[in-house]
Amino acid sequence: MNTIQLTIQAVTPGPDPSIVDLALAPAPWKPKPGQFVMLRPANFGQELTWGRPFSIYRCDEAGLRVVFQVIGRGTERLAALRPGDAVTVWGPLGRGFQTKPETPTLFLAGGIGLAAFGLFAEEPFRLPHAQLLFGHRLPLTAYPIYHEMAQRIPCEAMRQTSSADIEAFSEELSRRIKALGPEGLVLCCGPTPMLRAVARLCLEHGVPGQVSLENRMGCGVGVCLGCVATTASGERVQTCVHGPVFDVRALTWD
Amino acid sequence: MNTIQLTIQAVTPGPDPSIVDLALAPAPWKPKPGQFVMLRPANFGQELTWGRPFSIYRCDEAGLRVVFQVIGRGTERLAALRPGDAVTVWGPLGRGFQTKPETPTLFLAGGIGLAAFGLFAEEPFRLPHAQLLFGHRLPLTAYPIYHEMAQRIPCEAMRQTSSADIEAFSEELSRRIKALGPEGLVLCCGPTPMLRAVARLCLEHGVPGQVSLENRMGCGVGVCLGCVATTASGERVQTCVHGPVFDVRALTWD
Amino acid sequence: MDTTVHLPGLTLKNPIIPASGTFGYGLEFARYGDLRRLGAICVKGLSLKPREGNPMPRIAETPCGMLNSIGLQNVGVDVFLQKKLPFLPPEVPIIANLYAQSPEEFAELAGILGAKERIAALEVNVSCPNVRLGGVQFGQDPEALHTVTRAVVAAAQGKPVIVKLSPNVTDITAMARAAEAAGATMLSLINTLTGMAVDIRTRAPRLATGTGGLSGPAIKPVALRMVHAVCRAVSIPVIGMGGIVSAEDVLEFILVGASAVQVGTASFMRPDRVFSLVDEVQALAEDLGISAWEEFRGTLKETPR
Amino acid sequence: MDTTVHLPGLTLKNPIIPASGTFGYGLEFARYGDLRRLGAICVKGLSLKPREGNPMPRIAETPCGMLNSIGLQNVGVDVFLQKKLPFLPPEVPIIANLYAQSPEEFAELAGILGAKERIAALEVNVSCPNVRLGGVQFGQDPEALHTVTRAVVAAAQGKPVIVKLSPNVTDITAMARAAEAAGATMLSLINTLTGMAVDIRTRAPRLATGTGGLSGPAIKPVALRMVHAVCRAVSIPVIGMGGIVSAEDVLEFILVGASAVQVGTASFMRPDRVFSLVDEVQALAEDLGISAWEEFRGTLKETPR
Ligand SMILES: Cc1cc2nc3c(=O)[nH]c(=O)nc-3n(C[C@H](O)[C@H](O)[C@H](O)COP(=O)(O)OP(=O)(O)OC[C@H]3O[C@@H](n4cnc5c(N)ncnc54)[C@H](O)[C@@H]3O)c2cc1C
Ligand SMILES: Cc1cc2nc3c(=O)[nH]c(=O)nc-3n(C[C@H](O)[C@H](O)[C@H](O)COP(=O)(O)OP(=O)(O)OC[C@H]3O[C@@H](n4cnc5c(N)ncnc54)[C@H](O)[C@@H]3O)c2cc1C
Ligand SMILES: Cc1cc2nc3c(=O)[nH]c(=O)nc-3n(C[C@H](O)[C@H](O)[C@H](O)COP(=O)(O)O)c2cc1C
Ligand SMILES: Cc1cc2nc3c(=O)[nH]c(=O)nc-3n(C[C@H](O)[C@H](O)[C@H](O)COP(=O)(O)O)c2cc1C
Ligand code: FES
Ligand code: FES
Repeated sequence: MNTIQLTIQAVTPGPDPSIVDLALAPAPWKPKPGQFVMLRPANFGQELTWGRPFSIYRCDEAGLRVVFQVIGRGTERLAALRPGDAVTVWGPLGRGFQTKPETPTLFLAGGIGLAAFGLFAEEPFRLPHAQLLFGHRLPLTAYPIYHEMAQRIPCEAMRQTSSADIEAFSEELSRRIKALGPEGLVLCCGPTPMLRAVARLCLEHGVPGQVSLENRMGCGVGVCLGCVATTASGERVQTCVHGPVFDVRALTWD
Repeated sequence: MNTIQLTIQAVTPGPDPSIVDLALAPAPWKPKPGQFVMLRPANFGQELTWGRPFSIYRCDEAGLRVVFQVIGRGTERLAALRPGDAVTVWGPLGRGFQTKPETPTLFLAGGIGLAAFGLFAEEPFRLPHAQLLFGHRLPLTAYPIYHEMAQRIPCEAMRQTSSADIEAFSEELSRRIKALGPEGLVLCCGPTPMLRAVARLCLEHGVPGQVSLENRMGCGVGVCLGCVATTASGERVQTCVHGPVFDVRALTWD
Repeated sequence: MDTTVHLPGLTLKNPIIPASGTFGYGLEFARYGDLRRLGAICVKGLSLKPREGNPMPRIAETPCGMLNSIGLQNVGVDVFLQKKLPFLPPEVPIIANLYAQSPEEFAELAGILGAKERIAALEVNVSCPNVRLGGVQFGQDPEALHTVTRAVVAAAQGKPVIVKLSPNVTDITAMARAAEAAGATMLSLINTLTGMAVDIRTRAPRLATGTGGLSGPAIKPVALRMVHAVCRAVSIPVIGMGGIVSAEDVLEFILVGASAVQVGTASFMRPDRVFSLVDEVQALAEDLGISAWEEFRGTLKETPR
Repeated sequence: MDTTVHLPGLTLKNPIIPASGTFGYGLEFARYGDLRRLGAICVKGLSLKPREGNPMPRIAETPCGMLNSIGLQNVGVDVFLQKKLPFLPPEVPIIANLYAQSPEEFAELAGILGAKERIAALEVNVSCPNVRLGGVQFGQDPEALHTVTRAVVAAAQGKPVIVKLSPNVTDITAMARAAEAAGATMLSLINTLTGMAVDIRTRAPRLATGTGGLSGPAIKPVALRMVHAVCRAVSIPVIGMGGIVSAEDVLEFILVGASAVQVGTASFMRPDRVFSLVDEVQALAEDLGISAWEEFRGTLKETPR
């Protein structure tokens, strides 16, 4: 049903080999931007218990693509895959971003969180009034997908290598969100401190905002209760089914 | 020291893909026939606890070669290796066969046990008065090394697919061992029932014999005490260091 | 073969039951397989009132296993009965897993759930290590276990009562006998082993509660040993679990004496796992020439060969 | 950094000690590394008389671990003292691991070994699950443990006495306190968890004895939990073990409070593992900015962040 076996078509490490572009065979799905898949390659064996969640960067006749950063055991094994290898995939999972074509929309991407915006570069999800601001620590060339996306979405990038850069990026975020105003929409995917900062700015300036949480996940399907986020009303909800994208007003931020 | 890291040069499945020829980079060793190595490829991860023992089929400037049959989790992962992959190897381990050039020697190989005789096809271990009898269940073509060895050692093969075949093979073993007599030497490597039968025949007919035991092994270096064999005097000795080759008179056979 | 399992007051199409806490309220898996094909469904631990569970983080991956400290987050029995139970297919028996902090609360919960026709059996979780009160104490002391079991049995309106045992004890057979003596219809084991994981960089535990429950293939040897011992110590049926991920694993538990099995962490490895196991177990059993469970169950020899 | 570990009556160059039963008599590993580089060597369990151990098969591989039922096969204390001990390099402290079946036998063994200058400490194995008499009972009952510990301490000729605890108990801190009260100089834990593996085709256990001891990465979460709990329950030093295979693992045990560690099953994964760990642990500790163990040991925070 929704658990499928896909073979690897290509594993393409970027100029920085810690960023890997994984192309799998096509999946019979029509995912929305912000949705994700769980991947479990055969080489996890029994040693790695959980699949690993990744944003769907692309999903069409050419195949299913995810782009990931190698940070631990699971992503190391994913990076070691070769064409023809089998991966168990379930998805598309979670709720994606809620957008309207007429709304001026600001995509805020931090690091590999950029991949969550991939589908916005494709029909039918392209937004006429969208712009993307990308904060990154590795050189921009480390993210080939940035250049791919920049062909379809107006993109700007700011690199952070020092605390002064981080400061400057924060200020830029603040300036942009304020400028966008209550008629606009902010969508953010990146490291937790960035999500937090963006959420605060949205709330402060009354700008509608949605953030995609990257909580650690066990099952991806709402049952292990390992990925819960606390809502503004104090309830604990599963990020994998109620998110990963949440309205900034729906969550607590302390 | 004696634990080294070798890269895979080639993984060659035979006509029957369950028999795999594994070529590793050269090892700085001068092993003797009957000695073995423990292999631990990186893809065992932490899930498979032990390395796996294999007879040294060849060890020279061209590289270290082992030939194995896929029977379980470990050999499956070994068969999935690809050129360039890393394997941890320790060896050469155990005591090999004790031979003399002038002695008429009968090699008795059962199935993949054939690989234990590989080094006898090479200098300085070639024996002028040796013959090899190979009992096998898969078609002879499944064992490319048989044909390789047959170029340097007089070889004969008998296939067992029915109980009548097994009966015939037993009789042939009996006939040959008897014919060899007390001046000859029998060396045997194969499944346990075969070792047992050969040992009994050697003892019965007073023919010197040595068998290579394939006990399950944990460490390969004599410390886990998981591989012990019971000697004729009732002592329990580690097959990995006191064997794997034992004089048939040294063990109990009941 | 006929894969049916006959338990006292409970008949299963096959021995495969998703374990409590790893299958939600069942509905979550309707996308991943046909719920009607399962032997039964054991739902997430239910308490009288909704519980929000423990703080985050609550899960950590360990070699061939995982730790959890969910702390029995659940919607509470009322919401379960109104919003979950009615939507589960009538063809599959539902086992309610009960969590409470006193014998009285357990009895109240058992009364409510036992009265519902759709509930086929009650499983008493006396062994969850992730709650401060009750739980672990009941599961580690034969007398407390006896008291709780009696309370639940008395309140269960005749429904079969499965007592789920904790492995964190010196002698699990003593616990098993206590539950049997108190009238348990069946036993299930093992719940999770208490464990811990830490992060040397942050110098903090990986779970907010410090310790949590270990599950997955890592614990299978311990689970098999305990199921084997308990099956010899009592004469009521035993449902085995702990680290089952394959059809072989299922048959191992049946071989040592289990009548049925629960499959937990494997559902996190891939959500359709319990469904495919149903077929795989049948195929493997047939492959081994088994034509009825009773000719295989508990036939483990004393020693190899 | 200075990796030295100061224990009562025992100084280690570094915290890495190969665990008893996984490193033979030490000599077997001279081919695989420089024995003098180890913190200490803990030799295979010794008994007064040679023991032939249990029947075969005695080992079985399990997910991320293994079961063993060696049954304390050993050459006996006399052969050890004559044929093994003299050949171990004088630079490395030798810890003798003692196995006996009564307090009297333990005392006799402790007397013999304690009198030897080359023996730096005695480790009392009260927790081996693979022997019929003694062993497991001593390790599962605080009073019996107290008796054995006192007997060994009294006979040990002033040598440090390490009591090695079994994890197969409801409350390991009770055992730890009993050993401390009886005069143990240090504690070590954990020994193996009792487990089982079976073969559905032969319908037989995979070990001749049925059950055996589980070791390896699978048990690390349980070991960490117990070491953490014991370190808070007693004031004598604790040597941690159970599933250590990497430098990270070593630091995890030190973080929860262990003063040193033992490394067991990892030596089967590759025979040079303990030797490479010595360097890797130092490098990792320096990487984390640790300049002395005492500024890291036991500094685990209560909760994440
Ligand atoms: C909905 C969703 C979408 C995601 N999309 C992408 C994507 O498109 N590309 C991408 O590169 N990554 C993405 N991630 C993060 C990715 O899932 C993790 O990086 C990955 O699971 C780490 O696996 P690992 O085994 O390599 O690391 P582990 O060995 O499990 O962990 C290594 C380190 O990373 C931390 N860590 C582990 N998992 C996470 C996590 N989920 N979030 C933050 N830190 C974690 C651990 O605490 C540890 O310090 C996404 C996560 C979620 C929840
Ligand atoms: C000294 C020595 C030399 C060997 N040389 C060769 C060789 O050259 N080529 C070759 O193909 N094999 C050889 N073997 C056997 C080989 O080591 C095993 O087949 C291998 O370890 C099985 O690993 P596995 O993980 O695939 O099987 P597992 O999953 O561990 O086991 C699968 C099945 O095989 C059985 N089994 C496991 N290990 C052994 C064993 N050692 N002997 C017999 N049955 C076993 C198990 O009981 C189980 O039923 C040798 C063994 C020894 C001890
Ligand atoms: C995330 C999680 C939540 C669990 N919640 C419960 C629960 O609510 N009630 C219960 O009795 N057991 C609970 N368990 C224990 C499982 O039902 C099962 O006993 C244990 O996980 C061992 O089986 P496994 O190795 O197949 O997972 C939970 C286990 C996990 C992993
Ligand atoms: C094969 C084997 C033999 C063992 N023999 C002994 C022993 O003689 N005495 C003892 O105290 N512990 C013995 N142990 C237990 C180990 O010392 C150690 O406590 C346990 O294996 C856990 O550590 P690990 O996971 O690092 O192996 C043995 C363990 C194994 C695997
Ligand atoms: S990942 Fe399991 S509930 Fe969300
Ligand atoms: S394999 Fe460990 S002693 Fe022989």
